[in-house]
Amino acid sequence: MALSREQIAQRVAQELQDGFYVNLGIGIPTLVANYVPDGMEVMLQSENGLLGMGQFPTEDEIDADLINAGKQTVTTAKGASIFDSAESFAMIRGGHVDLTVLGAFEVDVQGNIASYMIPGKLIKGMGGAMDLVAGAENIIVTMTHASKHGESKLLSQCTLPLTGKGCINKVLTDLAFIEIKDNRFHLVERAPGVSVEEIKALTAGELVIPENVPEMTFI
Amino acid sequence: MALSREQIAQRVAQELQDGFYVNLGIGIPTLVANYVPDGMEVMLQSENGLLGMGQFPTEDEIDADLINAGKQTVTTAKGASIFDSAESFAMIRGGHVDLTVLGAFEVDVQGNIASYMIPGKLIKGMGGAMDLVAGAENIIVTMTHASKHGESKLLSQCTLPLTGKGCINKVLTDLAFIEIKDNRFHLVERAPGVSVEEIKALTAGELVIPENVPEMTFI
Amino acid sequence: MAGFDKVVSSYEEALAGLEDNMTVIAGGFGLCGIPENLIAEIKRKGTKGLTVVSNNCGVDDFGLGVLLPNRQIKKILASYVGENAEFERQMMSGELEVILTPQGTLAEKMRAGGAGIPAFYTATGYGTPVAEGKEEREFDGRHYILEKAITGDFAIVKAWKADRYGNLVFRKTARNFNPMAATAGKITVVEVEEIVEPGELAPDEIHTPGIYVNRLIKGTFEKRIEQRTIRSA
Amino acid sequence: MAGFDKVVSSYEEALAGLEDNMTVIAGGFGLCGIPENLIAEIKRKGTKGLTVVSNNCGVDDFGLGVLLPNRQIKKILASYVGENAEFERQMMSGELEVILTPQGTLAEKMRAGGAGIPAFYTATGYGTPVAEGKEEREFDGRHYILEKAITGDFAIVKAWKADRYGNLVFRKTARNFNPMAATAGKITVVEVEEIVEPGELAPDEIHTPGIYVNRLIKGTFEKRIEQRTIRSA
Repeated sequence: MALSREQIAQRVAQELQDGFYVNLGIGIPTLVANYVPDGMEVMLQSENGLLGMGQFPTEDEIDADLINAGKQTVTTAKGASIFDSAESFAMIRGGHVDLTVLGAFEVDVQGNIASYMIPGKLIKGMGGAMDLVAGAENIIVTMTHASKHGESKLLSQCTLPLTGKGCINKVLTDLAFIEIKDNRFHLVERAPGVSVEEIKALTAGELVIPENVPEMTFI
Repeated sequence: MALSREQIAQRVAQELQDGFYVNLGIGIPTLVANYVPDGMEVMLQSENGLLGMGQFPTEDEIDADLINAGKQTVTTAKGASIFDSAESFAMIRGGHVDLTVLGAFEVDVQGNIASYMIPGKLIKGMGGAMDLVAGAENIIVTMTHASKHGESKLLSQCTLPLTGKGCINKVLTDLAFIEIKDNRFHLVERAPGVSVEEIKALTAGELVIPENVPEMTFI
Repeated sequence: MAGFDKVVSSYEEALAGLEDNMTVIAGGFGLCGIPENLIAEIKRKGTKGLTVVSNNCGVDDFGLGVLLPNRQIKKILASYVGENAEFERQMMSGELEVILTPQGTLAEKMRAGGAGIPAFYTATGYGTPVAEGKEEREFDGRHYILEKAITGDFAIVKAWKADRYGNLVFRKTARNFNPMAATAGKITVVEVEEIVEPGELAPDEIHTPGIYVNRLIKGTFEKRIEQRTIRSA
Repeated sequence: MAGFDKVVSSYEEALAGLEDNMTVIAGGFGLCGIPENLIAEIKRKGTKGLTVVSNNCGVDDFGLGVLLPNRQIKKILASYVGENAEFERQMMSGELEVILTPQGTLAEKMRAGGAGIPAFYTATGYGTPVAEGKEEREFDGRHYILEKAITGDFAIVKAWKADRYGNLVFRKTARNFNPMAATAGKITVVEVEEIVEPGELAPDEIHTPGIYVNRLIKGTFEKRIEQRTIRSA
């Protein structure tokens, strides 16, 4: 069965390592924070200028001067630091963030990503996404494998305006964990109960299928 | 008579304006701080990261962590701020300092300045001088008009390696106050008791002499 | 006003000299740390044809959004917009020119403008619509594009505390774009919650040195929250 | 060491992995704010062929100058050097390659290295020996040269206080090049006067976020003064 949003987040969380500085995009990526394995510490970077984002505030703690990149009120975690936007993106662009997780509309076999604009329909802007994909060496894209109409989002070539070129190598969808290299998708894991054939049918770009494709495991 | 070092500094101080942020180089420029007119406030920028440099410390106040760009122990003035070297030169390069005063070996009619290196003899480096001359719009160069051997330091073309190109328009020597424009020196004032002929004789680059060349006045 | 005292007594005085068709750089992220009273004064003043540089454009009735109904903004450079209907309408109809700029590039363009760096290379936006018309170049086998600095006729900034000399301290994530905006204005105007005497702010703790600040005014702030998100206590 | 605790217990551990022919970026201005014990450890270790990036090169018997007698430095990028005789001798004889770099350009090259900016334009050095071999370019009628970013295999940094997570606070003008150096090292090693627990430093007052810091050690410091200048009380 296809993974739920929570399960996608849970599987992404397995890629975390102790001591990682992580930037989580809006949507499913945000949920990853809920699944940090016990005994592991990660620190969340919010690109509006906060390293060490804490949980949401209580009614009493709420502070208009303390928000995250999604403009939600937040708190600071122990050992947090606050800085200006130039410093925040120096950190991101300079490759200091260990892992970036963000959503996308499309990815393709060249590692291109389209995530910020649907011409004539959604033109709100890229925010920090272009900086994040250009700066990070370790990015995981989370998205549904196909649209509601069954159209694959893993393409030979992105059709929407790009957010970044050749920068994505890991994609976690509701059906599969896929790596991108040598201009091809590589099937690494499948969602429990989802067959290789289903994944293949919904992957438009060239997909390399190894002999053994293990199911994802959740604790 | 030729101006003393103190008199040069005193004359430069007449160019100060209330509320000026000023960077003073090592040597004569440093002395300018002693002649800020009464009732006028200026703030000294030291390029190692201090805006609002105060006087030298007393024995008790001395602090190894608080020095100026000449590596001398200093104090902070009221309203001082401290920042890193990138910020300090952002300030300088970005043209935020109102007046820069620095010494030189040579200047020429094109506004070029040579102040940091005598090949084979003095190769200590430019420190912040190249940034200062490139960033400031208002620079006063202080120097003796000629060498001890009577060789002019105001040339048609600098002979030493340049610190900056086309960036100087005011020079205050022990003999004269000179402006540089249209590829010529322009005599603006002369030191008390110094004749226009003496100045002319010691100025190698083309010198424009107006009909009336007033003597400098000191209070 | 003498010496380094930057304090002015009215918002009118704070924005004196702001004229039609000028460029205004504004601090703030979403509605957090925006110079809300300075923006309101621009609305009151009715200045038109402005080019605005700001990460966002407020909401319908708050922040830079209030400048939209009277078409005071001609052009905006921002990373994320369209939190309000009027903005979208003006953008779609072409009345408002929108130059979408990646957030980090926008911050760096402001910093470069203040720091005398005319242009810099960045990998951000390479191979995307942002790269159109820009120089592309390889350094050590990676692709970059050339981005140019931004400066403004005015910069409008919100800080927390200042001393009379214009030394600024920001509070929490209300810092965001404000320090860079402060460096990039020919005339930088700052509104704050509290003004103290020079010497009261520790030199090591000042975020923006007063050299960047031309005018300073004390305001009162609504500080509207865009996404009020709480957990149960 | 688990999670974000960056504290190491010996200088040997602090510089583990530093090998011959690596590039080391060092904070400090003159003898102020230099990582004096980390430098001493490099001397003890005997690492050779180093490329050093630092505003100055210490004096004969203190700071980076102590690495000269055993010819541990092969090449140095600095803005102002030659405060010691051995330096001058090695430079004149060609044993030591010296790349004189304007102070502001040096600071910006370090910042760019840490910030993922591969290169930037600056007016500093245009038309001077510094411009030799570099691209020249006009923007809005002014001349600039292209300067490239610097990164190091190691960065050695001196801060005042840190928490165990590597968040740093600098003291007075001992800040200087240290914050930029901290961003530009593949491995950034910081020595401090005091280490506190995470949460003890106010988030708004941290000068360098811990994300840039890999190793942290508490040291004791001589803090030698280069120009002891006093006024009578």
